Amino acid sequence: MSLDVPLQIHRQKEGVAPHRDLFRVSVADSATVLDAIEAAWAWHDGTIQFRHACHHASCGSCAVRVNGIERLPCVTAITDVWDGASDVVVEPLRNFPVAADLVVDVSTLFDRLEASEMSPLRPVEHALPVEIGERPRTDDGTMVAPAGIERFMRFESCIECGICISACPTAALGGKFYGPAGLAAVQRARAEATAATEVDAILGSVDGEHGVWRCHSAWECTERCPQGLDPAGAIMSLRRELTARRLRRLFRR
Amino acid sequence: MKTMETRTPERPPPPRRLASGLDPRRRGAGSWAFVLSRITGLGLVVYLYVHLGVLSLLARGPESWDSFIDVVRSKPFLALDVVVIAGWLVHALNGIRVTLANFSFGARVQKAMFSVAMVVAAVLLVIMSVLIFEGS
Amino acid sequence: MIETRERASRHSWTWFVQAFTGVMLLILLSLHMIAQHFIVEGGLREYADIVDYLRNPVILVLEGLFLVTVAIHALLGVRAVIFDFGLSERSERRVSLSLLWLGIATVAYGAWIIWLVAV
Amino acid sequence: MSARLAYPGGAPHVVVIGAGSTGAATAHDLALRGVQVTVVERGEVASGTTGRNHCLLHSGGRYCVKDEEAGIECIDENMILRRIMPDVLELNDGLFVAISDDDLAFKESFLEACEACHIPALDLSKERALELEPGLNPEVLGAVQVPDGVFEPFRFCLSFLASAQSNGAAVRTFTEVVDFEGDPGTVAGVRVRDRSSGRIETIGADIVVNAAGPWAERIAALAGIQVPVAPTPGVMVSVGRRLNNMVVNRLNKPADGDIVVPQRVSSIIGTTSWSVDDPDYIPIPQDHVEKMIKCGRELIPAIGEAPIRGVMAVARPLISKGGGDAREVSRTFECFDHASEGVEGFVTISGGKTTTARAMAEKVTDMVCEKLSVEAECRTRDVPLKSYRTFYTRGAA
Repeated sequence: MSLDVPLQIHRQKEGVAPHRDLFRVSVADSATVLDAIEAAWAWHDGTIQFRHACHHASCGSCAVRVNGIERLPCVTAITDVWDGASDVVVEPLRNFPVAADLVVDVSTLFDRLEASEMSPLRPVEHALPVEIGERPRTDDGTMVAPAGIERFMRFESCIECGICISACPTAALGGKFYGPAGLAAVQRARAEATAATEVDAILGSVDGEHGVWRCHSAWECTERCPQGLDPAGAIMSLRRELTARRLRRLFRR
Repeated sequence: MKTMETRTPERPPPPRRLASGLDPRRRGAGSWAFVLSRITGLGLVVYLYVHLGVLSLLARGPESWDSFIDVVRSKPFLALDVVVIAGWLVHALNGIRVTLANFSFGARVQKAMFSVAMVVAAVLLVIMSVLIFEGS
Repeated sequence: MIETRERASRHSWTWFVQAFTGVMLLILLSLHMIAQHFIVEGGLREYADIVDYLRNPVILVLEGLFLVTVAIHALLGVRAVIFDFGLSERSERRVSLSLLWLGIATVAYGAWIIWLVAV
Repeated sequence: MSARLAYPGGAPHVVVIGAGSTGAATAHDLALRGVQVTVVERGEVASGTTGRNHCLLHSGGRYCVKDEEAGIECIDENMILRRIMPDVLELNDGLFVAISDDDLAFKESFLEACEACHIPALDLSKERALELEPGLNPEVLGAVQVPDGVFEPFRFCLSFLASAQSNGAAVRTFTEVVDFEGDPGTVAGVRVRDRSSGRIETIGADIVVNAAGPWAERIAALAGIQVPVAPTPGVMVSVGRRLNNMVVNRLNKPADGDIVVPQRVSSIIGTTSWSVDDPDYIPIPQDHVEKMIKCGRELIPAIGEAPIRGVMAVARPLISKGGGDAREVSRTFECFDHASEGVEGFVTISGGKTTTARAMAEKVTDMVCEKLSVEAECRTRDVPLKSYRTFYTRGAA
């Protein structure tokens, strides 16, 4: 069965005032929001700019706001966001400069991710469902690899989509806040670090006013993360460690 | 199926916007908490300086202070006090939540903590209002 | 590798100070409210009352502490609100300095009033 | 407009059309050899075929029985990619598992073919297979372990492009080729539409490389040339749980739904195969999705209970040799110098797989360099790639 969905898309280009265009797109009832955007592009207006690559929530490039809420349109069913009557509104992420239409400039995000030195890979842990993973685990929950395999590795859970930054009210104020994605990446790098000097450097990099201490604890990043991650929790865990270290130093003097 | 000609799209009216960071509509409890804290915090700073300013009447001697006290003991002024106390309660209880947040209770607990904080604030506000108006 | 890591800025104490003064205020403001308003008939003290009250050295110390704490908490809060918008480091220094002076002036003014009444 | 005028006194300038895996790897190779490169891509990096692929770093096992050449190509490239982009590969090996007696009967020829293609292959017992992958169908009769791996297609391309950028290449996304520039019989550049400004501009080039995948036919047609590309889509289904750590393949001839690839926190079942004319928008046949789940469950039963997270389909740019089943057309790649059809300065690279993108790039870059009389050896086998994140960074951090 096919649906005729009224889709409003944010338009923004050089020399044109930002506005929305309404397209009535015909898509299958099993279609995703990304399918609908692609249909608008393929059948109505080839100048619509949007980012997309994997279509299965792994590349993180397609993140937008649908009806005001940050989502990955590639894994959001159109029927989940359309009530059958009102327009579905698609806008670019907040808190990034808009390059054109739905495309935002993600360079600050990637600057911070790169600076975090978070490895794109991590050892596999709880990934296999319990009913499958009857494999012995170490104390920290890491799966013991079967003989002959040193360690199963997998890509990080964070897909670097920028949704947490768009959802963050502190980032929305336009300041110098390091942002949930960057801080969560630093926390991942810290979790994998072992050498004391490295840990020092990692923690020191976010101990400033615009680092972990700027977060106003709105928890929106965690609320919106499409991968079910907890950037806010990561920020708090960095704060706890920084606090403990500072107290230790204070009393050692 | 595919038509190559570009239909002139319909143009809905442009959306109205508040400063996006301070607009908690469609956002979660956390954004409401943040915005409420902001507004009450700034409000309390203003109140602090008004309060300090008013205290300068003390410097002008007993008469000017006591006549001022007579004015602010009136019901409308006491109602204003309730507003200040409400702001103070919201700010203080949310401040407790934010401080406790460092122990990372998780997103769901955060929301619950916000609700609890607001309920406690409401209860305390009622008690204090009763005290204030009964005392007058 | 490590040398390339960005050092965002020096350790920041403001968050701790804000949290600490916040907790202090819970106590001090409660005391202030109870002592100055709730236990007082009519909710507000008259001049003679205040003079009497501030003669108590414990109260004097508590009210003085309250004044300093509330000034720090309020102005650090204002500073955070301003810093949220993102300023150049130079402007940040200017804002901090201005607020520091404002804080000193606030405390001095409050102390003057307390002194006027109590002495 | 002369390319030499656009780049006075400098190295020759090559325009690469398409920022999928082929275009990205080609830009990297050209830039490493000192050629000035501009990549033009009508969408985002990897927004076409590459982005929506299996994520499978082939060991060659899938092809070795029917197509020894493709098998060897895969294992060679697999080993090279491990060297140059270790940070963006999940290297947990793969299993070819036998579920039916028919599968088991295929094992002998499979092992022989692996040996012929020098693909390291380990014949495993049923018990060992289940120890490695507890989620496998308990009815598994046997398995062979091969060095399959997993990449993330978007970041695969970004790595090559970031490296190309660091060697001076310009990458222009959202820039669509609308025509070619030059006298009849010569391509001297491209006319592109900047999708942000709507402006049409000309980019001069000594050579234009058409790496547009399933759109290569459409691009070549702008120059009046026919390229035999058959857009052949396949459906893939991603479930919202990671049910395996190794790539799990059906030990048999290539067929629909014969593979489950783990990827981050999900598992991807692939794939089907059919033909389309227009690669721009491919509606997903719902029966293909059901088929994927059914076939996937035969390999890993828990797929039946896992929530479907994403469904995607995209056209592969297979080289058509006229007629026949899409699965029978060659999976290898081809490089066309259109001078043989009377158009100078224009080459097309098509076919192939993301796993062999570097080899494809090497071949087309060899061809381009020979035409430009650039004498530089290919170094992409050994030069490690830059962090994919630096594609977007401004170096401000």
